[in-house]
Amino acid sequence: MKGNEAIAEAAIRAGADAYFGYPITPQSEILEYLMAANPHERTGMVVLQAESEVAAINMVYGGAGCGKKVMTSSSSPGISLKQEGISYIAGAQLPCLIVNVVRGGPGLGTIQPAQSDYFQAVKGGGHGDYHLIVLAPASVQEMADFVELAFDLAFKYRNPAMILSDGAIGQMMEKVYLKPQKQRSTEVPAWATTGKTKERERNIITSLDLDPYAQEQHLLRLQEKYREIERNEVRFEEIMVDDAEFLLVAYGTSARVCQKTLQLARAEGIKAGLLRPITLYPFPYERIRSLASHMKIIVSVEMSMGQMVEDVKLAVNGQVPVYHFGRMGGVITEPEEVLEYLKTKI
Amino acid sequence: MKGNEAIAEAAIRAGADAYFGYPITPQSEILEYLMAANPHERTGMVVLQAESEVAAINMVYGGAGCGKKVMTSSSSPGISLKQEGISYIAGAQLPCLIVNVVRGGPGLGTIQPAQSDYFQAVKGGGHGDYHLIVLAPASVQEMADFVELAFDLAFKYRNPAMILSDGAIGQMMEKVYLKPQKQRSTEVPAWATTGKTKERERNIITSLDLDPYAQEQHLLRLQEKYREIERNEVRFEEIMVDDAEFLLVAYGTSARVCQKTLQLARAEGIKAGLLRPITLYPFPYERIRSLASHMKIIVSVEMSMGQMVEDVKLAVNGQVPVYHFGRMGGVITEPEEVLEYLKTKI
Amino acid sequence: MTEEIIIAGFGGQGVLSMGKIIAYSGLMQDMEVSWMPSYGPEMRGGTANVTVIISSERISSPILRRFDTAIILNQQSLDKFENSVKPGGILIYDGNGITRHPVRKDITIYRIDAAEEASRMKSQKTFNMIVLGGYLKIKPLISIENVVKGLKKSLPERHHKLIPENEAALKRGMEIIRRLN
Amino acid sequence: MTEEIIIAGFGGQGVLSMGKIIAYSGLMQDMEVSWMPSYGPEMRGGTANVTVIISSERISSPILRRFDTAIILNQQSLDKFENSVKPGGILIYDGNGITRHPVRKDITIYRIDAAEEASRMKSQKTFNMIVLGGYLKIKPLISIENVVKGLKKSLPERHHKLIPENEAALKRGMEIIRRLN
Amino acid sequence: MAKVKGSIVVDIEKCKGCELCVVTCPTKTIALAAEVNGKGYHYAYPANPELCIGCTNCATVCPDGVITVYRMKI
Amino acid sequence: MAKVKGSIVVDIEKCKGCELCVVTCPTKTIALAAEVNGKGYHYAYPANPELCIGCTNCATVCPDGVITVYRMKI
Amino acid sequence: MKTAEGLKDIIKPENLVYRKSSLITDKPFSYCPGCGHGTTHRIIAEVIEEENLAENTIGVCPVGCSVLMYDFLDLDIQQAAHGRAPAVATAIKRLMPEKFVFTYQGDGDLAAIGTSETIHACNRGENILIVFINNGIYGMTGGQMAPTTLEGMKSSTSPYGRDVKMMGNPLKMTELVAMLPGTCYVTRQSVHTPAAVRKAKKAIKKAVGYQKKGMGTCFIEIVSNCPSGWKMTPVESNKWMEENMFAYYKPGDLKVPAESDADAENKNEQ
Amino acid sequence: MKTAEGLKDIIKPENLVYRKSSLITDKPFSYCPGCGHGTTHRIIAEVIEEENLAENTIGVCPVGCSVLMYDFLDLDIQQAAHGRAPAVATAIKRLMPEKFVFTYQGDGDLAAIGTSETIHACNRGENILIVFINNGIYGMTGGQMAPTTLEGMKSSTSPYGRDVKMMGNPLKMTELVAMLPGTCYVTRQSVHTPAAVRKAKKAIKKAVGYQKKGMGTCFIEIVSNCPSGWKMTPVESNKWMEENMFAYYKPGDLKVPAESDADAENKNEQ
Ligand SMILES: Cc1ncc(C[n+]2csc(CCOP(=O)(O)OP(=O)(O)O)c2C)c(N)n1
Ligand SMILES: Cc1ncc(C[n+]2csc(CCOP(=O)(O)OP(=O)(O)O)c2C)c(N)n1
Ligand code: SF4
Ligand code: SF4
Ligand code: SF4
Ligand code: SF4
Ligand code: SF4
Ligand code: SF4
Ligand SMILES: [Mg+2]
Ligand SMILES: [Mg+2]
Repeated sequence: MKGNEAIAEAAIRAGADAYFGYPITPQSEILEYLMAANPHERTGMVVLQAESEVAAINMVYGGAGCGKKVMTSSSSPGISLKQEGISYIAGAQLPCLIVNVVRGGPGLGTIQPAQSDYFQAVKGGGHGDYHLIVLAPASVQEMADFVELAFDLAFKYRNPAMILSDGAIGQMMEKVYLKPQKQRSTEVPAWATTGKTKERERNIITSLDLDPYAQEQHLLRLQEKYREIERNEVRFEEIMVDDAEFLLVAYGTSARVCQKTLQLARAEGIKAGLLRPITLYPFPYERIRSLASHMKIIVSVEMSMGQMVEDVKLAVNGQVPVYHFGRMGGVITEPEEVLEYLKTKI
Repeated sequence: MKGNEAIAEAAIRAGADAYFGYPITPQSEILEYLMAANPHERTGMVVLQAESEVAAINMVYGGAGCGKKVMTSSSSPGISLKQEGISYIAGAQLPCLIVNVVRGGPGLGTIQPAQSDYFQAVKGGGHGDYHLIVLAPASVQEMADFVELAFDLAFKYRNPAMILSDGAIGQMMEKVYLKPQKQRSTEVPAWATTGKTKERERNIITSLDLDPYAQEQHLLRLQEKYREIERNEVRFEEIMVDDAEFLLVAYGTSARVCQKTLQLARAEGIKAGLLRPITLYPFPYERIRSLASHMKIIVSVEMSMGQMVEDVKLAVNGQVPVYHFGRMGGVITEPEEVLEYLKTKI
Repeated sequence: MTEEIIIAGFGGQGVLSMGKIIAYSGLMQDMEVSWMPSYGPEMRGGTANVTVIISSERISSPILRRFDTAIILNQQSLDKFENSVKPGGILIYDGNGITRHPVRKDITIYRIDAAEEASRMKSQKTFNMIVLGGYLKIKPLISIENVVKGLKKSLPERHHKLIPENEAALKRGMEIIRRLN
Repeated sequence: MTEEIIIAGFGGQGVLSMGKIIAYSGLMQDMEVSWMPSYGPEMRGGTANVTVIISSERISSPILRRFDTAIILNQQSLDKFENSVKPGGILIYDGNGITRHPVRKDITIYRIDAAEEASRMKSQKTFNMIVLGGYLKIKPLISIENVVKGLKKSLPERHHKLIPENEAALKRGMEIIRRLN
Repeated sequence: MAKVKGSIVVDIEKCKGCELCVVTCPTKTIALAAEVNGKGYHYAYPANPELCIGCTNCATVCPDGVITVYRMKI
Repeated sequence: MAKVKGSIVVDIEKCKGCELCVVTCPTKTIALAAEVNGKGYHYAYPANPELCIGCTNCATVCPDGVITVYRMKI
Repeated sequence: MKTAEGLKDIIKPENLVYRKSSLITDKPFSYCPGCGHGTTHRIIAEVIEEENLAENTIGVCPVGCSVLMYDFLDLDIQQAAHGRAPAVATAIKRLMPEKFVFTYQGDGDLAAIGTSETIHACNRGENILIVFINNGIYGMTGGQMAPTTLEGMKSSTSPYGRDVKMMGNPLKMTELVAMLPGTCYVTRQSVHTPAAVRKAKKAIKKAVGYQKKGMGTCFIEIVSNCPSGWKMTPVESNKWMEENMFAYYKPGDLKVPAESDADAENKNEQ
Repeated sequence: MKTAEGLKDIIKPENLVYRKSSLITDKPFSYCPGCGHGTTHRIIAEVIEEENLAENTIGVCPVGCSVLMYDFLDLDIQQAAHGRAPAVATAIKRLMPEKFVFTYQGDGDLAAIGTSETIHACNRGENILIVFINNGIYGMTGGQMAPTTLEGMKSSTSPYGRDVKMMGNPLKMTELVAMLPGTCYVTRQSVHTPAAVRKAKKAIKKAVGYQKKGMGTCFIEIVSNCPSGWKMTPVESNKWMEENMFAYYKPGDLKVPAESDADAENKNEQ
């Protein structure tokens, strides 16, 4: 099963209520799979091809506001168009899932895989102070698994979650175990707009506060939520770090590549280890900080000009040198190249 | 003259060829001023109210592609909508000016001033690896001055430039000296699409390279350009840093506030100094790095949850503690609060 | 010399334009000025206020917590800003519609019944000029001539005929302002 | 055991689906698999290639620079991938339209004229199955039964009737492949 | 034909003095007050209450919904 | 009425064998070749060149613009 | 204030003939004096109350003067991004088809930035009601030109009057939308006179019925005023609207369902 | 290959009656065999060459199969973001009113994501030519449903056929655009037969003339095929197009300038 298809099937099985999206390579299979799988008959899930990415993300807003499990997916240019909507969703504290199957940018760029949307996903894509919960799958299995995880986290914190994947994992096929079908939830969150009954006050979904002091209070509550997420939800994987002298930090496709690099390096007696952030937000600052003291150098490997490397540096805070290595523009970094680079820095 | 009006008048005088924009508070005065000033008669400048921010930024793309001095302006939610277009402009290496008169976000937020779009402007608003040249005015005078500067830098590097202001400076009125009217340029850049003459190859404006290796080459050229900008164009202002033990780092409105804080602090014998980044990209990493060694602590003061503070930390790289202070959501930080905060950290 | 002023009232009272005139007049007198409005939907109907700074030096922050002078035009603003006047500063207010009067002892309080006076003069629009006149009587930082110059600068050409009327209002304001403590 | 394969040709030759069948067959044999296509507009008309990995262990990178086996279906791909075969690896190619033949000495080279054979068998669509048969003859990593299972999995129900024809093609491929060095 | 008599109640503090009710009243029952309400608006009130026929026109056009109308056959 | 004779030249390597010229030719001059070109397409060629009247129909519908047409009165 | 004797007798619950809907909250409308937004809010609330739909209604308000609609109507409401209300409503209705879903949008919102969302929701025939307040101006942001601003009309971004050569023609979105097979009921109304208000209310009521039957998109334009943006008194603004707006935006039905019992005479009348 | 004797005599420069335009580059079109994009490119190039406009033309290509148009036409060309070509062209034309400016857009580009830009450019009456290739599908991305996909038509996102109840009606953008006062010439053409190609070319020529006179927006829809997306041979696809697409998207002029000498019979003929 392709990574994109795994997302689609996992969404149906996770009991998603709706998908709204617009075609774009390399992730059109998500919508295509959903349309063919006819989830409306299987679970009642709504699948709609929107007229644009802007419409799609605002449909997500509407559906999420009703307390439903709603998702969209796109690739880089389409995700840029969604930024206003994403900021609204974050501001209105709505849970939802946004999938970005990243391709090379800027602009129309290329349709080949890249990791150059890290900043957009993790720092400020849209305007204002907010965070998405960002999960970075490194296998088709994780593409599937993270759908449910993302929904769970999104609802737990009333916060949009993003799966930040890339064209490689989206297009790749591997073995995947899918969970059994879950019932769509009939629970209605207390804040959802489902029609005001006499038993409760009216529910309002908004991100507006004309009074700056009220808005500041809202932001302070948001901030508190983010601190909580940062305390509770950091996820990462470590490979051969125990005796490592050289730490690679990489996520997604690059992490797969680096795993191979570890084998090559170890074969040459180079003690390399890998830390793979699974959550890009919240980022495993603490763990990297404490690992850094045992390392000689740290290399952030990303298919970009160097974005996550800033977070790695913030974590390391000057303890040891931090470098960036990676190919760009849709070129997938090869394991050998990483090793060669590493050797130049040793 | 209001800050917004200063931008508009300065644009006419700088010989801008066109403005495309869509109304949004707190910057609608830019378009309103231009419409009333009738620059079409004064200089032939085109001013058009677009049907949306998305249309406006793509008009900028079209006009910039013809080698013209073209600009747009908006405020936070509108700037989010422009992200795809901005990424295209960066990818196609077109010079232009984008003004963001920031208001509090996320979402619809508030119309009051904020500095919470720093990440969006400086890291990754749109998709892909790119940078805007980002100028942060701290006075109405600079609102005017930076228009021409931004155009000059944009054309020098074939790169979009942004003026990152906020509602306070946009709405504020102060004394401003305007330069005399400049002629609109009749020079046609060699790369501009103005009709293919027999003397040259056809010109193409695009950000597409389906071949990832070609795209990577393109990105390497971009990267080289960014390194050059980082070498040449860092701008900042220093106030009372020579004998300072406590460094405030702040831009725009916050920098004004901090200037007052300095007075209050010095009056109490606290040796505070201020570094005001004028270019947020390229950021004055080097200067802050070298100043850091003389400081006891550094406080980044921003009207946000803390965004520029990450760049300050990257600059300081662990030498001394770095803190963030600032109000949010449209509340303007007050000079006294900054001092009070500073005292808690001393 | 630095004078930091807040003018507060509600939309339609000419709060912002009074501030603008002070700022322009300051400019005419070759001073540094800053005019920073509260803006937004409040402009229609709700409260409105503006911070004006006139100074012989470069102005740092346009945003202030404490003011040398507060010019207050309705109850809500009085409640909000009375405590923002620096000790030793002054507070000027229009008594129209005020039920809870200012109480501070460490500042000088003036009252000017400009609304009343304006309706007596049958020129509602000069209300804010009367207040301004009162202020200039107390703090003669700017000469009347420069105010007139500032007026000319801030009013569109076609309204210049109104300037004499405004000048009269200024002078009237100087007459009717009275100290309360 | 890990087998890293590149299959390359041009769009329409069934490159991606051959890779898919190998992957599915590997799954049937309870192995870890990875299938990573080049994708995009090249899929229409241009070149197409796919990297398939079958392994008894967890697969790290799906992206490879060197391969155990290259299955090459046109000249362009031969030029591009001949040097990517690991020393000691194998290269299988269809001779149809090839003018510059492979030259490496440190790998084993096989030729299979599957295109010719397919048109002789009057079933163009089984072209890629003939090639696959040849490959499995050389590297019998997967049993024919599991390939058939894989086929069933990757083909839509309504095409299952074509399976016997494909099986025949597989077997024919096993017969006609020949070693060149 | 039975005669009808009407009466209106204006929520004076919420009235914005837009005058739409005044111009729409067929019997000229309503006028704007010389005084202003707390918001500063010259509010509407039944200046000639005896003329009211309870037709609800005023309440129907009132943007702020501040008029309540009663009617009685007499 | 003067007779006209035509002739076409097909840029075989660029032809994609779409057959649109074949079906549009009023004189059945064109056919697809049994062989393929470098791209693998069965290219178009004037199978019955003597029939061509130079009407340009084939060139007009050819999406790839690979047909050049000549015509002569005889 | 004079109060004629005997009036107290009239003011009794049993004589009540008009009182604002209980679905209107106590918060005073933030609209300027005389603004049609208030009147339109009122009749929407009345219809929902009369149809007993409050528990089953989700409203979507736009960015525009009516952005705070959720403060004034005692209903579950979502505030949509500028122009996107039809997309938001699409999702709500598709996920909860049994609910009554409506959007409330200004002309800048619906006919400028939201053009695409409007056209496509109508084209898909989403079972929603779109209430479109056309006041020919951007009210909220201070009176800028809207797509619907009339030729020659002044606004803060057309200070010398709209020049159609440079700024385009006033856009008749309602006419466009009426052409789409997805819409079942398209009408243009106003709320400036008692008769107009009553008709507009009837139109909303019809739309509720059509939505119940799942007949497609209902689209109700309310040609309205903006005394502040037009710089007129409320009374003047209504007069100006009748004389100028109605000439271009002709009130009346543009499309009624074939099988409906909608009054045929209604068509293009005023 | 047989070559009749005497043909060599014919193949002489003086007998040349058709050769592709010199504005077509040597790079082979990236389009699939039989695709109408190629034919349309060809006639655009021919008109520009015949009108001697190459030095004064700026083209805007979309995101869609024709994204690489700049590789095939020897003209100055800008590649616009998906759907935004009309906005891009608006700026180009306003800044260089003396140039000939055209956009070239697919149905996904123009009628889905670009709806708003299309409507508003036409409404402003921008003096540009919009060439709209309606093949009822998203060709480039692999055959997804477009707004113009016919009822019941299969695509990768309507694998069971377009269900208008769920997915909306095929959208007639050209009819919408014809209603806007900003457009001066709106026509629907095709390029599948020699006669159609010649007519389509004439339409483009007319548009060039109207643009020179500054008469407003010209909008030319080309109903076209997508053999790959439709999963048909080119010949089958043209037949299917004639039988199915033309029934819904009726070829002919929808709007011609009053003062033009456009052939009146042209209207809705074919
Ligand atoms: C993306 C975005 N662009 C612009 C704005 C600013 N804005 C707020 S309301 C508005 C227009 C309001 O006009 P209209 O829709 O006609 O509503 P009205 O106020 O007239 O009822 C605009 C442009 C915004 N909030 N968001
Ligand atoms: C913002 C954005 N969304 C989506 C895409 C993906 N995309 C590329 S082309 C296309 C549609 C192409 O269809 P059409 O416009 O009909 O052109 P055709 O290929 O059929 O000629 C889409 C959705 C994109 N590149 N950018
Ligand atoms: S109910 Fe009728 S008669 Fe009575 S005040 Fe209102 S409009 Fe006038
Ligand atoms: S219509 Fe309503 S708000 Fe207006 S004056 Fe009459 S009562 Fe007051
Ligand atoms: S020119 Fe006419 S007759 Fe000759 S081959 Fe072409 S279509 Fe046939
Ligand atoms: S129409 Fe052109 S491309 Fe198609 S077969 Fe004929 S010559 Fe070849
Ligand atoms: S600005 Fe205009 S539309 Fe907005 S509330 Fe005031 S009158 Fe109504
Ligand atoms: S996919 Fe369709 S539209 Fe695109 S080139 Fe191929 S046939 Fe033409
Ligand atoms: Mg409006
Ligand atoms: Mg298409």
